[in-house]
Parts: sequence; C-alpha cells; structure tokens
Amino acid sequence: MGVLENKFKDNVIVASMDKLLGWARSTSPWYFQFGLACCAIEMMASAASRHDLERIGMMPRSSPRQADVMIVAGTVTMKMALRVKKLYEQMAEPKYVISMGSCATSGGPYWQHGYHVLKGVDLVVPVDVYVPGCPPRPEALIEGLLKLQEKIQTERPLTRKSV
Amino acid sequence: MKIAEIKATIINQFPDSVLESEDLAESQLELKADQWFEIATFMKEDPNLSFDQLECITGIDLGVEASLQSRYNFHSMEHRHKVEILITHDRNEPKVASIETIWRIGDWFERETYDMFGIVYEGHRDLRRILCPDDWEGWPLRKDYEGQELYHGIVIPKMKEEDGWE
Amino acid sequence: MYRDFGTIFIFIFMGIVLVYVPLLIQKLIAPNNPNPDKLATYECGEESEGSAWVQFNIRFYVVALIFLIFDVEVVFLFPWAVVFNELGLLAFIEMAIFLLILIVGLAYVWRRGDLDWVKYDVKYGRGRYANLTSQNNNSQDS
Amino acid sequence: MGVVKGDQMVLNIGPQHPSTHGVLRLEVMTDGEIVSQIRPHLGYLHRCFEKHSENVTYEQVIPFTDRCDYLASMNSNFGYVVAMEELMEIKIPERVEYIRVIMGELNRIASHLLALGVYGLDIGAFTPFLYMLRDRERILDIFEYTCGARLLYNYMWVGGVSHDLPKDFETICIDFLDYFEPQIKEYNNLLSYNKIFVERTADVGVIPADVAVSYGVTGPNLRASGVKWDVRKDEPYSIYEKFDFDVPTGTAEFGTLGDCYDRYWVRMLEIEESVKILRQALKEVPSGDVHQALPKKIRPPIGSVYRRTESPRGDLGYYIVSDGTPVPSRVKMRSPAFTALSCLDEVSRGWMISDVIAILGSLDIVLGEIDR
Repeated sequence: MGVLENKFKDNVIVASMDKLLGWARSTSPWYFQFGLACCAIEMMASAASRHDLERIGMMPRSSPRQADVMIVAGTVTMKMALRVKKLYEQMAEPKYVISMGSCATSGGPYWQHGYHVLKGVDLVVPVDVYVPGCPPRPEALIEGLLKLQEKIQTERPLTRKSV
Repeated sequence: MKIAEIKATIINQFPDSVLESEDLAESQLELKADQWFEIATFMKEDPNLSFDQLECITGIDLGVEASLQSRYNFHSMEHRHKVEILITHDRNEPKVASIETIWRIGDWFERETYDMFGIVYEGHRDLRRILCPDDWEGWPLRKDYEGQELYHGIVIPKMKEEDGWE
Repeated sequence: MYRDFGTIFIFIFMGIVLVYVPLLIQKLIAPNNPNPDKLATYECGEESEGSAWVQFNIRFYVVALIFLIFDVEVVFLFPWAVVFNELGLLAFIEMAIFLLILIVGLAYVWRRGDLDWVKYDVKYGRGRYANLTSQNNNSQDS
Repeated sequence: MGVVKGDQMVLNIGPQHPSTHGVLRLEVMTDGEIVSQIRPHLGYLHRCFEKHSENVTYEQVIPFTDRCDYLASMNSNFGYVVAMEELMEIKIPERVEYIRVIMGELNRIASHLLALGVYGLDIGAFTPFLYMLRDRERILDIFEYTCGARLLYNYMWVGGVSHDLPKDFETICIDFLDYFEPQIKEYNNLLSYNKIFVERTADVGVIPADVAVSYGVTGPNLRASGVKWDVRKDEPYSIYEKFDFDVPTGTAEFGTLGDCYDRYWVRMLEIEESVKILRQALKEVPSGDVHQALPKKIRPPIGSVYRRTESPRGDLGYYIVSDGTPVPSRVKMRSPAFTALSCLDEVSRGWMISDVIAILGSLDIVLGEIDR
C-alpha cells in the first residue's frame, strides 16, 4: 500500500484531496488494447475517426504496464482465462476493468454449449463496468467509459476504508 | 475428367481397398484405411488425377455407439475436378495413416480432427491438440462428450435442461 | 562573470526539483502493492520460457564498437568546428589527417563486410534478398 | 566469413499483442533478431462453433456463422446459405440473389478496407487506418439502414433474406460508390506508393505458388502468388456468372511475385473489382418478394454437401451433414484464414521479427474464424 493511502479519517482537507485525485485519475484513463473477438472490431471502430475515443482522453496502449483500464472486448475462453488473470495482475494500480459485450459479461451466445467458453470474465477479474450488446455499438462503449470516469471520480483513495 | 473416371482410375489401381456402399453420393468414394498413404501419393502424383489441393478434412461421429469417419475433399487446380474420400474407423481406437507429408495443410487439419474426435493419424510429426488446451480431457465433438467440471480452478457451470444454472 | 554561475546553479536546482518532487508525491500517494504475478516479466500474457540472457550473436558487439569509434570522432569535431573560423589553415590540415586515419578504418570495416547488418538466411529469398538464401536452409526439413 | 550462430531464445508474440489481429500466440525461436522457427498456438478463441451447430436448428446456426468471421459476416452467411440451398434444392427468387451479391460485395469492400488499414498500422502508418475506417463506417451505415446491425447481421436466411431493401437503397449505394471511387486513389497515394511501405513489404515473405497450393492457401494470398483461382469464377454460385469482373492476380509491382506487397496490391485491386460488380448489380435489381421462398420448416433430406464460396479471406467451405431432423448432424467450416496461417512457419524462416509482423499482417487472418 502507498505511504499515505487510506490512512486518514474523513475531514475536509482529505475530502478535497480525494476529489482532486479522483478528478486527476479520471480525465485520461488509457485503455489496454485487449481485443479478443468481434467486440474488438467495434472497439477499433470507436477508436477510429467517427467515434473518436481520444476526445474523452482514452488512448490505446498495448502493454499492461502503461494502461489504467482493461477493456475485455470479446469472448474469454478457458485457455485465455488464465492469461486474462495474469495480465490483470500485471497492470499498474489503480486499475479498472470494463467487460465489453455479452460474451465477456456472461458467455453471451456461447453460454449453453460452449464447453471451452468462460461464462463471464468476472469469474477471473473484478469488473467495474459491464457494457451490454453483441457487439455493443461504439456509442454504448463510450457511455460505459463515461460511466467508469464518474465512478473513478467518486472513489476515496485517501480516506480510511470504514471496515 | 469426370467423377466416374476418377473413381475408375482409383479402383483399378487399388482394387481391394475400395468399399462399395450404396448410400454414398455420386462424388464420394469409400476406402479402407490400410493402403491410404499409397493411394494418397498416387492421387497426387498421377498426371491425369493430380489432386494438388487438399480442401478439407472433416471428422464425423456417425452416432453415439456408431463408428467415426474422416472425410477428405480433394481438388485439382489443373483439371478443376474434385473427389471426396471417406474412411471409417471403429470407435475405440481410430487410426489411419497421416497424409501430412504429401499436402502440408494436412498437418493442421489432422491435428484439428485429432483434437475434436481423437482420430490418431500415424506418422504425423507433431500430433497435439490445436484448438483446445493441451491438458483438456475428452474429445469435444464426439456425440457422447461430457464437458469437464473444473479447469484450472475455474468452474464450468453445467446447463441443465430444466432448472437453469446449476 | 559570476552571474553566469548563478543562472547555471538555478538551472541545475530547478532540474533536480522538477524531477524529485513528483517522485516524492508519487511515493506518498500512489497505491503500491506488488505481488509475484505483477513483478513477473510481461510477455504478452505468457510465462516466459528460458531467459533472454543468451549468448548473443557477435555482430551486435562489432557494430556497437564501430559506432563507438565514430561517435568519439564526432565529439572531437565539435569544439574544432565551433572555433573554426579563427583557426588558420594548419588546424584544418591536422583535422583532415585525423579524419583520414579514421576513414581508413571505415574502409577496412566496410571491406570486411561488418557493416551490412542484414544477416538473413532466408528460405524463399527472391529479388533483392535472393543472394541471402543460404543453401543449408533447404536441407532442414520444415 | 562464417556465420557465427548465437544461442536461440524463445520469444512469445503472445495472445495479447497489437499486431496478431486477435488472440494468436506465436512461439518464436530467435537469436535476438533472426527468426529460425515459429510455432503458432491457436485455440485462444475456440468458441465451439461446431458443437453449437450440432445442438441448434438450421436457422439458429446462421448467427453463429456471423460470429466466426466477424469481419465478413455477410459472406459467412452467404457461404452457409448457399450450401444449405444446394442440400435442399431450393429455388431462390432473382431479387434475393441480387440482394445477396450486393451485400456480399459491400462486405468484401468493408473487410478489405479494415484489413489494409490494420496492415498499414502493422507497418507503422497510422493515418491510412483512420481514412479507411472512415469510409468503412459509411458501408456500415448502409448495412444498418438495411438490416439494423453494424457488424453481425444475421441477414441471409436459408431461402431468402431477413429484410427487404429499403425504398431508396439503390440511390444511397450509388452515392456511396461515387463518393468511394476517388477515395481509392487517395489510399494509393497514402500507402501504396509510400517509399517506406514499399521498402518494408516488397520481396518480403515470398510464398511460391506450389508452396501456397500445398498449404491450402486460398483467396487473395493465393492469387498474389500468381495462381488464378477465384471460386466466384471457377465454381460459380448464386448469379456471379451474370457480372463481368476480372480476377486480379499478383503483378510483382514492386518486388517479386507472391511477396507481401503483392498480397496488399491484390486486395486493393479487388476493391475496384467489387465496385465494378456493385455498379452492374445495382442497375438491374428486379422486384419481387424476398420472403416467398423461405421454407416453413427446414428439414433437409439425409445426406451431406460440401460447398465453397469466396470470402474476402479465401475459400470458405461448409461441410453440412444432415440426418433428416431439423438439427444438423455436423457442420464443419473450412476456414481460409486457418490455412493461410499454417504456411507462416515455413515462409517466415530466416526473416527478422519485424518482417514476420509484416508477413502476418499481409496474410490478413481473423482469429474468430481460425479457432471457430
């Protein structure tokens, strides 16, 4: 844990520090290019010229070390599930996960006979925002990302977690 | 070259390895598995057959207790004619010669059919699973395949017909 | 004259401050919980097999040496070039001799073939890579 | 001067990598730069398509064929539907045939646009990717206008199509084609004659014709090696005989026959051919009802069929075995990208790692279709 993290009782100074930190972290969450299947093409389309993700500060990074948000875009299979867990661990804190598409959320159209399909990526990594759709439209993905930015702003990194 | 002539040239070249069965389509030819490698090399080298493209190898499970079958589709770029070869294996230890050294794509097609059905292709240089992970149990596409419960600690929920998630 | 030292001192001081203060803030605030997976080398999601500390091909070392020589040569050129117009013809001739010696070195290295970096042995080399198709490659069974 | 061999190390160009076009793991044996052997590992996106198609009815298999080749879902549907109609001997009204050819060719352009754009990304050129995806969005608008979906359409059913064409579809398409043709020249200026791009791709990753055929490579990759083989011309299905278009093969424009540049160049020429087909098809779309030939209950006779169609990646074959029940007994999809990837090991022996990325990008593989 960081030196000052979660150490302080809730008071006005720490609250404003939290708001500043939350604002700083939420303005440009770089997303981790984790394109698995059809949702990856929609993620590419939303990063390209018409629905530009750079407007909301989202820049594609291809290494977990430089990324804050992991967008799991596509079907996570059993063989891939172990890699997803390992890659999530290798991301730098504070990290967030968006499960894009119904395949990543719950196995999607492959839920019934997909012996090799992981029924939902939340069995492996903690997920922050679920984006429904198969594949979700770029507008849906952008709405999910904005929802995530709101969630980052309300986080309280410095105040002690009331256990 | 018409399909009948193709079958004729193969039959009179390897008379004893051809099986006659009536419910086959016109372009199909059923063979026994023993001389398969020689027939395959003959089909590739023979000038007026010259099947140089192996289109597809399909593994088929004919029924819960019935035998397995692997069907080869061949096509010749030169003469633009096609043929389909069927080879039946029994269910417990399906074996057939590998044609991977003749057509290079056979390598992956055979690995996939092995992965899905468990049909062993002898003489294959590197017969491993290609789609499922290496430590996957069972042959997924067989009719009597029961999915495994647990894989590296991740539960694979079983969908019961009547009461939804288990 | 002493004023110049003042500006240099401020320059250095600001350099140090602008580097270490953010690092300090980061040390205080940033969450930091290492675990074995996180500290493992990132290799596209796979465990890395074997180590990268293998005995590298010699050509990497040779080219690094050649670069070093000519880099040092350029370092000598800079001060000479700055005051070039005050110097007379003699300095020009000296530098020409210095350069000539190094040109001989370059010719030797070029002749020996250490500069053509590309050390392919391509299986289906055609066109400009045709001569790089090494014969021993076809003997390997694919 | 003897070649001093350094030790070999194993490098994983792994499942999560920006240039593997999906989840593909290449286990590369290299001495730091020169690649001596590649072992591709597949199966990271194996979604049990064939197991699903043994448990759902014939109509329900169509959405799964969409999701196999998600870049060219119209052509995947087209292949499955043509195979089914051959098995059941259904006669298709003329209007449906025209709609299918139009949709298939539009989808081919969209798939090639994304393939070439991402290939530019692999080589390091970012702007063509943005230009090409901007125009691809216009095609997706046309698809959305007709069947409501952007990427996976479930549009072509056995015996017909799901939605009839909207009323001013032809004018919209022709407007798009008029807008699109000058754009192709723009791409050529951006990428095709770019010195760096040519230097990185000409003469690199040559696939000789016989190796290509032996590896079962088909489609633009095979035509780039000089073999003139196009299922639309050689085993015509639907109404492709009506249109005259020529099949572009490798022209060794900047290097030798069958190198990475040729594969790129053949795809660029194919976009122009598709535009030619679309112009001819859009002129004479007959009227009629698209739902008229839809069978109420799909119960094909017992038997099997193997039918190939031309998807943007090559020969997309469907082997369908039916046992008379409304549920297929076996559906095998012969995926063109699967065979294109199989020759990567032999072709990229001895090249540098950055060349291997160029070769992999030029093969234009889609992992959903490889792993099924």
